[in-house]
Formats: sequence, structure tokens, C-alpha cells
Amino acid sequence: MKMKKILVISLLAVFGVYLAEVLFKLDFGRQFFQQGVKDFYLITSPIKLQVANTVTAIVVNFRGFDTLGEVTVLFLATTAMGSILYKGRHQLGERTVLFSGSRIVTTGSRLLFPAIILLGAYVFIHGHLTPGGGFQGGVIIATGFLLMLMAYADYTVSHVVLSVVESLAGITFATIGLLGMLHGGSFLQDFLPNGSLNDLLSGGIIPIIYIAVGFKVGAELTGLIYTALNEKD
Amino acid sequence: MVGSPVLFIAVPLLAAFLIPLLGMVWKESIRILPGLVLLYMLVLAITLLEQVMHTGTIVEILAGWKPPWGINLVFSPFTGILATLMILMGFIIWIYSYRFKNVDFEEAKKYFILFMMLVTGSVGIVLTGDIFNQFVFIEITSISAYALTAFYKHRDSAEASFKYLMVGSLSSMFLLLAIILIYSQLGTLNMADIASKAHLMKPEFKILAVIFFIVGLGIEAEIFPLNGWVPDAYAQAPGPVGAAFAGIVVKAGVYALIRIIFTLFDVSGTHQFLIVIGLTTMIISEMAAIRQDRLKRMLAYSSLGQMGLVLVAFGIGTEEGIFAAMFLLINHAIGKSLLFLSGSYLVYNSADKYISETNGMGKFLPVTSFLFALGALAVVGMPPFSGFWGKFFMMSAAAHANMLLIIALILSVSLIELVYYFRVINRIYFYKKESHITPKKPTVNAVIAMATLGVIILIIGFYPDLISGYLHQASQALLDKGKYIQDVLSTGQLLTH
Amino acid sequence: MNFTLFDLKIVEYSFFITAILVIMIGLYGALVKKSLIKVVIGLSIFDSGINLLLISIGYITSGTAPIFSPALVKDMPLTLENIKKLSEGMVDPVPQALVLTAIVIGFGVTAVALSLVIRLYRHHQTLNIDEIKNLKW
Amino acid sequence: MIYYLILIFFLLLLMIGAAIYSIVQKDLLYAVIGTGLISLVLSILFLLLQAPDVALTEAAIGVALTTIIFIITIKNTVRFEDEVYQKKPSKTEAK
Repeated sequence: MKMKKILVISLLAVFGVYLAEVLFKLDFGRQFFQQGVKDFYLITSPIKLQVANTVTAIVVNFRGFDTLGEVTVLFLATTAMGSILYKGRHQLGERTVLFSGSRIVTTGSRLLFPAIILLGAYVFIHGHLTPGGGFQGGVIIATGFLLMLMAYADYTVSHVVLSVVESLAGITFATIGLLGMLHGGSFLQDFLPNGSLNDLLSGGIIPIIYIAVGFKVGAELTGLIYTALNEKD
Repeated sequence: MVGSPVLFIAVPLLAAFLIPLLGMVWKESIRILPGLVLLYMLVLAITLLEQVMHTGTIVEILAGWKPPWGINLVFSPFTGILATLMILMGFIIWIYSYRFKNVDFEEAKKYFILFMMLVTGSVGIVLTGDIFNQFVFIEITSISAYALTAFYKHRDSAEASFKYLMVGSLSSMFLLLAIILIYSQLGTLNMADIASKAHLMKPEFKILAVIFFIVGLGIEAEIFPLNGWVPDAYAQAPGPVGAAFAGIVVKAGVYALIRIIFTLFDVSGTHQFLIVIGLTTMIISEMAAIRQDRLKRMLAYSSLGQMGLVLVAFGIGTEEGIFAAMFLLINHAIGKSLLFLSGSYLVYNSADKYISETNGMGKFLPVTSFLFALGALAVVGMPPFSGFWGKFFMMSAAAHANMLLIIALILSVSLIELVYYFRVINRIYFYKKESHITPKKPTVNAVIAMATLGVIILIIGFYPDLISGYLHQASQALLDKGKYIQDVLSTGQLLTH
Repeated sequence: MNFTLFDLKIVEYSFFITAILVIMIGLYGALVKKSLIKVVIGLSIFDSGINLLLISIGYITSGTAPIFSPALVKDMPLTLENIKKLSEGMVDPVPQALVLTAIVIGFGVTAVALSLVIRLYRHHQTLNIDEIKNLKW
Repeated sequence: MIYYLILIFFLLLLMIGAAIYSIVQKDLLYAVIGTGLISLVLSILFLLLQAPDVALTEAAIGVALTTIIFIITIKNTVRFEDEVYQKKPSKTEAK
């Protein structure tokens, strides 16, 4: 037992020193390569796509395929968790982990809930202008539901509604990709007018995809938490 | 235009999102839709493969940006054959498991979604031309694989799955480290772009990145020190999932490893490394396989040994060697899947899946037993079956490369394989059935699926020339690094509107 | 080289050092700890370390966030030169996009891992790795 | 400038400290709060490194969701690393 600990620590130390030695060849705070893809992204995003937030432009437009995969990973995580914790047809629908809140907590949560949902919606609608986007907005919405689930012991979320929202949002994402293919010949290609920089209605398909992603992530994460809470011991 | 490679990813994703909706209205659709999607993918793959063999590599641009900036999919003869093989295996395993979990709708729905995404993720790993996108697909495949491993609710499956998850997520983080090391040096994520700029990397970064890549991808490719999870996962997963691991997921892992070593970096010594690691994997796994007393664990260890053989064949590095490796890969996918599918019926009703519990099944399950024997003979490499050609080409490649030690090792390992497979076949046909076991008749669709695999084995065994033309082109495509780079980087103008 | 506490060099390397240390601590937890929940905690710490490393590799000294906000581009014609000049002072957006994806994927894996932990506890009534050893490790 | 450096050093040390704490701590609930603290510090560091998008994601996912999923798991299983302290009667006995 002691031996294993010492062995692991010494191995880790060797690994860490080697990694550090290699990384210290990089100068922190400087670009290390001559010509990278980032210059193109930084120039094309504001000029051609009219998207102020370059990270959003990369996530949704240049590397939109990654985002489709990422949404799928979350979808699969929810499915996997449901499949792993599933115990049979007749044992659904009862909460096992209960957080019972006092009156202050419940009233406060009820007050905060719409505000949180609104904030989430704001974040994913303005994903191409300000920091944030579909994932962040979706997570914020999920935390809103989490707050309600914690405050009220009998708060329920309909599994059917969640799964419908999730499916529809996913289908929207994939369909937009296929529409781009019909229009311009490549999957997820931008086919809407770009508008002008820092306008709400700009960036082509980015706002639409981010709204779909926001709904999807929100529904998925709410479902994920709900599955975990309903796990029976 | 018949269709483009992106449909291999987009259509199954669309279907996966659609299944929960359709399932509410029409329950049978959750079983039918994945099959239709896989059938569509299969037709598309075969058409595209035919086209690629004549006109050359298809490079698909995504989101309208030319390769260094956007993500691209590469359907070359090499990746095309692997993708077609995976989709074919996926379709056959779908036929086999059509009635899976017939009583429990919720479970069946999850099984089919996860299974379809397992196939899609593997196809994505093979087709993509971008290292970070490959990482995303590896995660899609792994998460489906973790969930499918833990699918049965008996006690050990969760443990096997957790083991798999631990190793898998640690190594995927190493993959992320490798990706960022490359990005910090070259400022690009596109494989072809990296390959063309690889000489600009500082050598220590290159070596560290290659090490991290081997650690990160070795888990899916099941190379020696990283394959401790394999026997448990294969044995604890449902039968069709074990077959899918052997027939689909490993292939994707091997592909990723080969792509890194052959195309991305030319660090000296990686080919020798492949040979050494392949031989180690092969010998240790076959030694372990002969000592197993449980059928599925034995098959899993045997699968590891075969993959070691494939790595050795890739490591020889000549065109002949790669050709042999491709042949072995196809043979392994078909033969080992057949073994897993039929083997899971042979030990269907026994709790511990001991080999001794297959005693005398030849009388009760004649078709299944016959197909199991066929698969075993093909995997061992007996002359009239497909495996023979793989090993034959492999040995002649090794002989031309003056690697006689490899030939000796392959022959001795084949002998070991012969011993343990014949032990099982002997038990099936010449022993008396144990009284407490009641054999389970395979369903019609399972018989169809297994028989298809058996027929493929026979066809390839008697007419190896049917596929060897494709495989020659594929191995040339893998070796011709310059053409890969040129194909990808010269695709398309900057599409704008 | 003399490293004083406020020498800029050591501040810069301190991000890398921290990231590597956090990675090591996480790996240690994942490899050595006996409680399954601790193992998953180790994994998630490892993940955090890698994310920090990625972002600090993309950092450019005194750079701004890669967002062309109205305050940044106000009364400036959007010509190629202006944008180029602005973009030179921006940090690299690509690692940020990658980390965004990596965080979400890491969360998915953690959720699956924890549901497996619950399953294992249900079967074994314990989370100690030494007692959950039906299969050979 | 010096305050900025002190802030950065403080945050980095806090992150390492929280990481060690959550590995060493025997009470899993506290250890999970430690990981939440790591994520919180990490998201402030992302902000300082000019990555507001990532900071927002890390704050929402790392601090809120990961922590809550860990807490739910602990509620469903055991609270202490050495299960000698375990107060919860096991289910088999209860039946």
C-alpha cells in the first residue's frame, strides 16, 4: 500500500517535471507559431460574418460540426445515465433526494426563478454579441430548474416535455445543417443574411443554432439532474 | 450527386434525436429506424466507395470553409473501406439484435440510440480530418460504449464499465494535452495541415505529442499496457455489444493510431515501436487466452491478440504489409463478431459463461455451433477461409521485409490459437451436454445475421481477389502522404456567398 | 536568471506550474484513492488542470478578450486594417472554443461516472475499491 | 500592477490548496465543496486570462452542476471516505 503510493508519486513527479520542462520552452503570453488559423478567424468573423464574439463564430460557424458533436455528447450522457440508473418500468416518478426548504427559501426561489430563466434566455440570444451562448444559457436555465427542485420537495418536471423539447431542438440543429447543404453545398453552411456588426439580428445562422442549443442543453441538463434526483436507493 | 460523406454523421444524428419523439407515437419505430438509417448508410458507403476507387479521394468541406480553417471529412480508399466495414458490421449486428429487450420499451429505446451512436462515432473517427473533431467523436463513441457495457443490470457489468470509464477518460485527457501541444506549436488543428507543417515543430514537443497520442488512442486501439479493461468489458457487455466492440470500435482506435503514426508525424522509430508493441500485445494476450475458462473472456483475449497482429502488420510499413493488415482487419471484424454473436447463444442460459458449459451444444444448436466453428476456423487462419489469406499475405510481407522472427512468432501464436479454439470445438461436438443447462434457440433474425457473416467468410475465403483490388488502392492511399496533404489542402475555393 | 517574487517571468510560468501541479494532484487522486467518489473527484480535478493549461497557452500578454464589442469598435470604420490592428491585441480564440467543448464533454463523462458509482453502491453497499473486486483489475 | 500580481498568486495558490484539500479531506461532502472552489477560482482565472466565454461556462457547469451532481451521488451513497464512520444503515439490514 505504502509502496504503491510512493511509486505513483515518484512516477507523477517524473512526468510532471518532464511536462514542465517541455512547456517552459513556450513563452507565456506570446504566440508561438508564425501563421495559424486564428488570424483568419479574427479577421473573417467581424468583417464577413458580422459576429462580434469571435469565440462564438468559431464554435458555431467555423467549427460548428464540433458543436453538433458536443450536443450529441450531452444527449448521450443523459441517455447513458438514464440507461445505467434504470431499474424497470414500474419504479419511476418518486423523488428520493429531498431538499426541503423553509418558507424564505421557497418564496425566494419562486421570485428568482423567472429572473434566472430570463437571464439564461438573454445569454443564449446574445451569444454572438456578448460572452456566452447556447451552452452557457442552457446551463443557466438548468440551474433555475435545479433551484426549484431544491426548494420544493414536490416540484416535478415532465419527462415527456423535456424529451420533446430536446428532440425538437436537436432536429432543428441538424436540419439547419442540412438546409445549408441544400443551399450552398456544404453542411452547416451559413445561408442567412449576415446583418451588421453588433446588431441583434446578425451573424446568419448563429443565433438560430444557439437558441436551439440553449433549449437543448437546458432540457438535457434538467433531465439529467432530475434523473439523478429520482434515483431510488 | 449521390450524397456526400457528411450524411454518414448527419443522418444518424438526426435519427437519434428523432427516435424519442417517434417512440411516443409508434413503439416499433425505435427498432426499425436505426436499421433503416444503417441500411441507408451502407448503400451510400458502397456507392461512394465505388466512386472513390475510380475518381480518387472525396474531401467534404463543412460549414463552407476550406480545410485549414474549417473541419473536413476525408473519404479516401483507406478510410472509405474502414467506414464501409464498420457500417456493414453495424447493420448486421442490428439485424442480430432486432428483438433485443423485447419486453422493455424504455431499455430498448436507449439500447438502439446508444448502439447507433456507437457506430456513428466510430465512422466519424475514421472519416474526420481534424484532430479535435476526432477527439469529440472518440468521446461520443466512448460514452456510448460505457453505457452499453453497463447495460445488463447484474452486478459485475457496472464494475467493468467503471474500469473502462476510468482508463478511457484519463486517456482522453492525454489526447487533449497532445492536441494543445500541437496547437501551441503550429496554430492549426487540421491533420493535413499539421502533416505539412510537422517539420516546424520543436522535436521535444513532437515526441511528447506522439507519446500522449499513443497513450490517448491506445485505449481504443487496445494496445498492451492499456488493455486491462478489455476482457471485462467484452465479457460483461451484452453479446451484440461485444461483437460491436470487436468489429467496430477497435477498428476506429487502430485507424486513429495509424493515422497519427503514418501521416501526421514522421518521428523515427514509431514503426519499430508498432512492431514491438504489437508483438507484446499478441504474445501476452494469446498466453492469457489459453488459460481462460470463460468463453467470452477467452474470445476477448483472442481479439486482443489479433489486434496485436494487425499492428505488427502495419508496423512492417511496406505496401504489402499494410495490405495484409487491412485483410487481417476485415477478417478479424467479421470472424470475431461471428464468434461473439454465436458464442453468446452457446452460453446463453449459464450464469458464469464457462467454456465447459458449451459441452454437447452441437446436437442442440446445430446451426449456431456450425457457425461458431466456422468463425473459429476463419480467425485461426485455416486454409479455405478468409483468415488464411490474411496470415498468408502477412507472412509474405514479413518475408520480403526480411523479418523472419515475426514469421516464427506468428506461426507459434497461430498454433496457440488453434489449440484453444479446437478445445472449444471439441467440447461442442464431442462432449456430453451438462444436464443443468437448457440451450436457447436463436431467433430467426439472429440466425440470418450470423449466416450472413458466415457466407461473407466463405466468399472472401474462396475469392480473395474480390476485395484485394480495393485493399491495394487503400494501402497505397495510406502510404502516399503527399497526396493526402495535397488532396485535402487543395479542396475547394473559399466558399462565400 | 534571478527569480524574484515579482519578476514577471515567474508570474507567467506560475500558470503553467499551477496547471501541472493541479493535473498531478488530480492524477494522484484518481490512481491512489480507494473511494470511488474520490476517484471521480480526482478525474474532475485533472480536467480543471488541463482546461487551465489550454487557456493559458492561448493567452497573449496584455491582450483583450476576442470580442469586437461596441466599445472597442466605436466610431472606427470596419476596414481590414482596423480589424487587423485590433485583432493583434487579442488573445487566441481557438483554445477558448476548444475548452468550451472540453468542459461540456468533461461534465458529461463525470455524470456517467457518478451514475456508475451509484449503481456500484447499489450492488455492493460500499464504495471501497478493494471490496469491489469481482473482476480482476 | 503589484496588486494584480498578488491577486493572481493568491488565486493560483488557492486553487492548488483547494485541489489538495479535496483529495485529502475524508468527508466527501467537504471534498466536493473543495472541487466547487477549484472551479470557482478557475473561472475567475479564465476571466483574468481574457476568456469570458469559458469563465461563464466554467462558473455554470463546474461550480453549480458538477457540484450538485456530486452531492446527489453522496446523498445516495456514503458520506465518508473511510466507511467506518458510516451512519446510514445499509438497505439489506433495513429489509
